[in-house]
Amino acid sequence: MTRRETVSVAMVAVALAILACLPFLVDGYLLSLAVGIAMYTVLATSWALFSGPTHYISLATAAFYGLGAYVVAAGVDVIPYAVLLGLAGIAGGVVAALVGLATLRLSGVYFVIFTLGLAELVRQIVTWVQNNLTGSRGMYVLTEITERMIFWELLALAAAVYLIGWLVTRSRLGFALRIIGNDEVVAAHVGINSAASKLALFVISGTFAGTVGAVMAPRFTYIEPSIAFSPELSFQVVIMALLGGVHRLWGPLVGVIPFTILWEVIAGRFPTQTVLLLGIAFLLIVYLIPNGVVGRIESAIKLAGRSVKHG
Amino acid sequence: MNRRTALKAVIAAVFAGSLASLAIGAAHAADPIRIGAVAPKTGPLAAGAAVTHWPNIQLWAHQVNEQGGLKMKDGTRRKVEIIEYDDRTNPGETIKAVQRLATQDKVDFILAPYGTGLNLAAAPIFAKYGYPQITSTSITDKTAELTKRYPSIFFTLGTTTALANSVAGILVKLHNEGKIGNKVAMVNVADAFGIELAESARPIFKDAGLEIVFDKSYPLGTQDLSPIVKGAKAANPDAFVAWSYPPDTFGLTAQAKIEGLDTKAFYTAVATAFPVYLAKFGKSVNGVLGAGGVNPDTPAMKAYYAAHKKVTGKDADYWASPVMYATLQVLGQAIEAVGTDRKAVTDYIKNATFKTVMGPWKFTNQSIHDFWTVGQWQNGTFYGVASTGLSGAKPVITKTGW
Amino acid sequence: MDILITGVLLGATYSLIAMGLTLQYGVARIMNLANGEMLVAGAFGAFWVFTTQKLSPFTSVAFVAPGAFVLNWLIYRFLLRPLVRRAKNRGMLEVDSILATFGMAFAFVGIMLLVFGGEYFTYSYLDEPVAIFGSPFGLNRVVACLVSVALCGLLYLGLNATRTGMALRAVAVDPAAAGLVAIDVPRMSTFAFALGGAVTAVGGIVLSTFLTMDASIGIVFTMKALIIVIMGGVGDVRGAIIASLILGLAETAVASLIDPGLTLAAAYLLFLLVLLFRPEGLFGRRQS
Amino acid sequence: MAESTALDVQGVSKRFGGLLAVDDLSFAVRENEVLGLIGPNGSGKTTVMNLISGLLKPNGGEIFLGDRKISDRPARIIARAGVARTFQLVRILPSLTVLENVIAGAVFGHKRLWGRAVRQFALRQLERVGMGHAVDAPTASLTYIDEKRVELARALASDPRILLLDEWLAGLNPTELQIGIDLISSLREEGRTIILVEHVMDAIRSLCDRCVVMNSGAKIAEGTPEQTLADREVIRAYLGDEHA
Repeated sequence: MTRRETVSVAMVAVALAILACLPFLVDGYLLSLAVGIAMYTVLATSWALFSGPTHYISLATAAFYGLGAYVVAAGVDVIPYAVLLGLAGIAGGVVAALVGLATLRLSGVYFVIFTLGLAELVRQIVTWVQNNLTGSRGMYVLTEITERMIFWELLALAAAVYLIGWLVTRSRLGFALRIIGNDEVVAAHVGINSAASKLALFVISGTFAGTVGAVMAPRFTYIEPSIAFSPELSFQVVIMALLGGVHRLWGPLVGVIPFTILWEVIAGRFPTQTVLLLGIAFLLIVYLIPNGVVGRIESAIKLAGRSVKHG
Repeated sequence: MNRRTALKAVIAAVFAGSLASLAIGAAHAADPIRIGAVAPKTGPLAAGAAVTHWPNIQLWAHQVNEQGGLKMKDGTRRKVEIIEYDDRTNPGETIKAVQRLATQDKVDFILAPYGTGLNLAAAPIFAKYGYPQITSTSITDKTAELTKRYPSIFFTLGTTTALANSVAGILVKLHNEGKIGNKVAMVNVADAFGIELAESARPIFKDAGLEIVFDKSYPLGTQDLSPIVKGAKAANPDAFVAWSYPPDTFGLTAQAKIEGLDTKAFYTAVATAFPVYLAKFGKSVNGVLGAGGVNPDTPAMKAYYAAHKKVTGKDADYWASPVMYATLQVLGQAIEAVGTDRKAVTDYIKNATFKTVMGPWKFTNQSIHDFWTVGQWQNGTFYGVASTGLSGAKPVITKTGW
Repeated sequence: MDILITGVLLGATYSLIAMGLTLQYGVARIMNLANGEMLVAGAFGAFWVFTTQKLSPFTSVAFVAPGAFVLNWLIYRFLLRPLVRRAKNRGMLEVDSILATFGMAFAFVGIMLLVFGGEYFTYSYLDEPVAIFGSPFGLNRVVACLVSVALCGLLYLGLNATRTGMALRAVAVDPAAAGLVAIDVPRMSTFAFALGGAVTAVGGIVLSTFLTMDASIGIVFTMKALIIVIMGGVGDVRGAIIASLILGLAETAVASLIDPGLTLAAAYLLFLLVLLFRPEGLFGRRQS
Repeated sequence: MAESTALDVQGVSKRFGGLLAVDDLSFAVRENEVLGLIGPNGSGKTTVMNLISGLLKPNGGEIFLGDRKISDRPARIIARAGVARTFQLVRILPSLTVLENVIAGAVFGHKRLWGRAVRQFALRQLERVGMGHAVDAPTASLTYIDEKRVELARALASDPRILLLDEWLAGLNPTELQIGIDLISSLREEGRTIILVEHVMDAIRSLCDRCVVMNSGAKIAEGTPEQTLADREVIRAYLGDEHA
């Protein structure tokens, strides 16, 4: 580890420790806002781990997330919750692996649309199984888990996602993915197994999304397919990550925070025109901040650096 | 200012403004009683909420304020102010909005959200802040467990078992009277609601001596229901029961008409009681059974339907609409009796008897146990034909063709 | 036989949903996620005409089609063309257009809520049975099928027998090369996008005669259309029609023979299989 | 000098739709040999390179690396077996630095280094191709010639047994050309086997032990540069009938 890396790791650890104290300071609405931010941070960051270097836009987040929530709903009365979290992660990872094996050779828009359809396919299969085989009556998740605990779980997941992300960036795998993102032909010609590399990252992001779904399930109390597998979630994750910037590990975070706050302000201020204004705000972001917040920040730094030199 | 700095300024202003508005909220507790409302205005449940949920809030607030407000114990009158949020049919948003209402807007009361899932998602938050949650659109069999867990939640619309029981009861009655055979074709939408009802219904139908000759589910959002209806028809049933959601309730009915699925008992669940159902199918709905029902002949109910039409410009439905309105009456009467102390209001609701459009309401174990379960279109009105202890049920008729 | 006819009717419905997007994506290269909203808007037009003016819903074509054409023209001209210019390659354009049209979808839902309200809108028109080979089918669905056939036929003829159509196809195959042979590519793209929007809106009119809709339901149609367009092969009208028919037949067969609960699962599975074995779509050209 | 066969191409064909780009082509490359693959534009040379490196799969025939069959293996396996290449249209990884571009060659393939070692190794390759001055430069600042050098450094970074150079010398000025030729011969001194696709005749004459001449996908001549370039068939293929 270089000195700079040690410093950043220490800073991240301190930041996490401070955040972990948050539930003692704020409560209620602000806490639930924090839960939202933490959830989207984990989802968007793990999404970007895969999509940033490979440029594959995955809309399958909701599939893994919903699966995780369903694992909890199905097992909450018989299996300890902690085990369920693990199972949900595994379920997300396994489905991601299966899907990845089948689809990672698709490129561009085909992959996008396929993953969008995947969320629907998983949802259809899950409800059909529930309807015809398991026959459980409504999916209730009645636990003693409080919002505070959910926040801490998400924070731990965020720490894990950053740790894994950091390790991946430093590893051969991360380097391989950057090459793949640049030129798959070159990647193959320097000996990279691009399918396996992409698959590894896709599985990581699927595992995280599944676990997040399981963490959030107790918050919903009652799990419905249309809610657990909402395509809106997938889109929001993509948008937040792209808004922030996917080429830095911390990029999605700087997308999630302003986006969530903006969303909240619109929802709070204009309850009857929320959707219209969300759409317009979203369009403004796409048109005015095309390279994401990170891009803005970095070009600002570059600009500042240049003016210092010249000044 | 060049374009880039202008852009930066705009972004900075937006975020500064956002933070400021988050922090300030709206803290002034003025004269009116502030009441929060969270329900879908967009998303899959928005259309249902637009029929059953939002118009009643509008109607009730209008009526209360027209009278000068709620008459408080001390003789003053306080108007009501409604603060609305759209949860986009997303339970995460529902939770956040309820918390926002409780801790940022600091409203006096919060109306229960719309639908079973969203209500249950919000239940822990209502309980945490001690807001009474008088649900009007959630049906669950877990009432006992939920009311024990959440001391301020109230259920009014019924249970899935009761719904399934009543349908069985009606079919058995018609069968015993020799009007129909005992063969039932049952279909359900593969969503939580439909799955739960179908699950409840299977043993109940069986125990009641009904034979299920066709039993299939279909996915939410199926665009062509004709294979379902064809399949049901091929099984040659005496009765057709669909645990359906709004778009497919319309679709199944239309398809049954086309295919000539002419059972003497024809039941579709949610949205059969919607005025638009009658508007769409006209006279041919006569005899169609559906979830809910009302007794529209009471003076209170007549006044309610008239007022609903006058104030909102829309017709109320014949199931959850008046129930929703009744929950608002309960809240209003409780506030008038004990003021805006939420604990007192909750206790009052648990114990008092209320005069509502649905008749007198008295909660036991935080639930209303007398509710309409099955209604039937008879001459342009959706009458309650079965209930769990309410009076005024019309005798059920058999359906004669489309 | 029943399955065949029901499947074809459903397939025709699907082709109405997907035809517009085929043009928009195939020629203008815009993966338009706001496509479903345009369909719903068209359906609203028909609903309005039927309920307030007591006219046949099909008369709404008179204002829905030109309205949608102009609206989509403006959208492409002022909102999407800047993205096309900004994009360095096709991948970037795809990402940008997905994001932008997603935002538009939101905005459209919001506008429709303001204008039409949030309730279900459904009405009965031509929902009487007609017998085909002795089995009853909804007249409105049969009419929809005929409209679909007519529309597809017109489009096919238009694309294959007119100068403009030829230019459109050229742009669909290779925008750069089309530019070299003096085809005004931006103009053709705008035209294709606007035409696609109009076709989608007309599809909405026809569908409204037998489907129940509300302001938020557009995404359902968008998803279906995306699947069909990708399955059929990008920018190929024939492919989209065949894919629609296959989907319609497959869904009907699964619903009738196996389990209606699995229809959508089967549709997605079929889509997956097509993508795996012919990633370029049924009629697509393999990219070199 | 070892006379064993490094690479053996046996009856390989490649078809693109109706076009037969490579038609039943056979040739062998001996260890430590420089083989020139020449022929007019469109004769299928680059396709042959692509078939060897695994970018394309042949429709018929087989390719052996030593005694190992590689024609049914993916490019990454062939790369790991020790085949590296440059591309006719240079493929630089634009979002990586120059050094990272070279490191890429030494991590996943025939050579598998990581950490400090790979940096050192890659630096040496860059110096070798004369790019030691631009280690941390962004690739956007490179000239076309520099890009070619970086690409060669990347190929060298895998320590290849067989190096495929696809018109690597094209576009160099006379001074650069001489440096390039010297560089390639020094690679050969190290014991590498090299296959060149080239149009620069001076380079072919001074570098190649043997040449394979292609026209319309088929081999029309094989032998030393002097022999093949004097061959009537070859002259006809290049210049047309009246010159033959």
